[in-house]
Amino acid sequence: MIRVQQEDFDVGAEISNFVGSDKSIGALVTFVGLVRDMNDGDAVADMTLEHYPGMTEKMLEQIRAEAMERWPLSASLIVHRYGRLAPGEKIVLVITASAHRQSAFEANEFLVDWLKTKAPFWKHEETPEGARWVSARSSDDAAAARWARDSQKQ
Amino acid sequence: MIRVQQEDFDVGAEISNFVGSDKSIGALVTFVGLVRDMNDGDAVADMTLEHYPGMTEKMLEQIRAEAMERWPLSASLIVHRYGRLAPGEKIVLVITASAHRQSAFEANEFLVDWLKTKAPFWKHEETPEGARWVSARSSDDAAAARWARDSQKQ
Amino acid sequence: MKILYFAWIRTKIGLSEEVVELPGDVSTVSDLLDWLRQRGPQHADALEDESVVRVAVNEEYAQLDAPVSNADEVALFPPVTGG
Amino acid sequence: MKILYFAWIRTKIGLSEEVVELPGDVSTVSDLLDWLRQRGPQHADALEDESVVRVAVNEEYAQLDAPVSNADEVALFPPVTGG
Repeated sequence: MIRVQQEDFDVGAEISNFVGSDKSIGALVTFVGLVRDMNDGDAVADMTLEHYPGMTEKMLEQIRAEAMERWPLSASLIVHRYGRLAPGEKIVLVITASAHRQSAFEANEFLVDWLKTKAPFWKHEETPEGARWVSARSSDDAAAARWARDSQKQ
Repeated sequence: MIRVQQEDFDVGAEISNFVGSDKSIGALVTFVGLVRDMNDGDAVADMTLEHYPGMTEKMLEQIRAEAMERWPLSASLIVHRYGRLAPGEKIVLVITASAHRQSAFEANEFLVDWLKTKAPFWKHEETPEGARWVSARSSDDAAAARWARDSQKQ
Repeated sequence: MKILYFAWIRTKIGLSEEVVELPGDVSTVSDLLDWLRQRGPQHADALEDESVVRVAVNEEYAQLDAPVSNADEVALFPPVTGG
Repeated sequence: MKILYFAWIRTKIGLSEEVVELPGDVSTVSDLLDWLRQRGPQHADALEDESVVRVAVNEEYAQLDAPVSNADEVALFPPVTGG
């Protein structure tokens, strides 16, 4: 499942709902991304996440389906927030579950790397130096490139 | 921190306590290992985890310290249960947090691989074919070997 | 055609979306970018460096040679920074 | 010396721990295993295949050539299966 929402999420509740009564799960990996109070050497007072409603949901569902096809996952969940967020607040949640840990870890990293480089979200942060749009990192592109397949372009 | 305990743990509460008021955390990775209702092709009715009290805590603390030294982690937590566990129950929790995701993912996989191959726990499971001690997997040894350093033996 | 702008492309152009009627010689994403740059100095500035402009046609990423028509929804935005 | 047994080594020997007085010629883990195998058929059976016996001396993993003395706590167990 995927969700794009303004409100916060409860990691414990999401995991419980996610596992449910599925007793075939041996390994569950959770990634939570949080707003840091420092970025590129400057204090961050507040952040606003802009997104492209419609395309965001479509892209998240596509990539989730690709992860389910590439790894033997029992289930996977992506929740991504938008709007105004303070340092310490949660931004994104990715949960992957599988019978064995390797698939759960790999699929989770794949989804997070993908989110960082393809999901249509943009961070705007307020610092003592003024407000600014966060720049994309080439290290994120490099991380995402690990998962490229011949059968897929871009 | 590390804990070895018989009782269940609450993942959401553990994450909240863990993050606390630390706003330097950008990425938090959580691994939960669960009892599966199938293993090596047989239904598992119940499992008992035996451990070596004293050595277990000592080894977990050692490896946690090693992870903290090898990766720039804000914090890390290992909780491992022992005793009788039914399918679907949680066995182990590993949380790692860092400013950036790569360290949090790598350190988490390192700790889980290590737990599987070095922490003194033994699984005994009850199946329709009778009770049996679970055998160690050579794939777990291979996974752990990824993290070997020249400065370290075994 | 409906065009959406996001992040600093939106703030530089000063619009979050606009509806335009394409001239007949605009048939690809590349043509569209050339045409938009001629609409005014803000468009020209925001779209100057194509290496930092990402394009989606009907909510899917598209390359410069992708076809576009008046029936499409096109979005222009900088490299994403979510996650 | 206090010796602890775990998992199927414990069930094969039928003891979870025992306290023994080492003879003077037992000075390494390897000597200890040889000596234990002579204590009876259950010990011999449980410790027969050294490739599946792991050893800890005073709660730290130890190799076959590690020194042991009567003051040590030694644990013998199969490859671990936690996590």
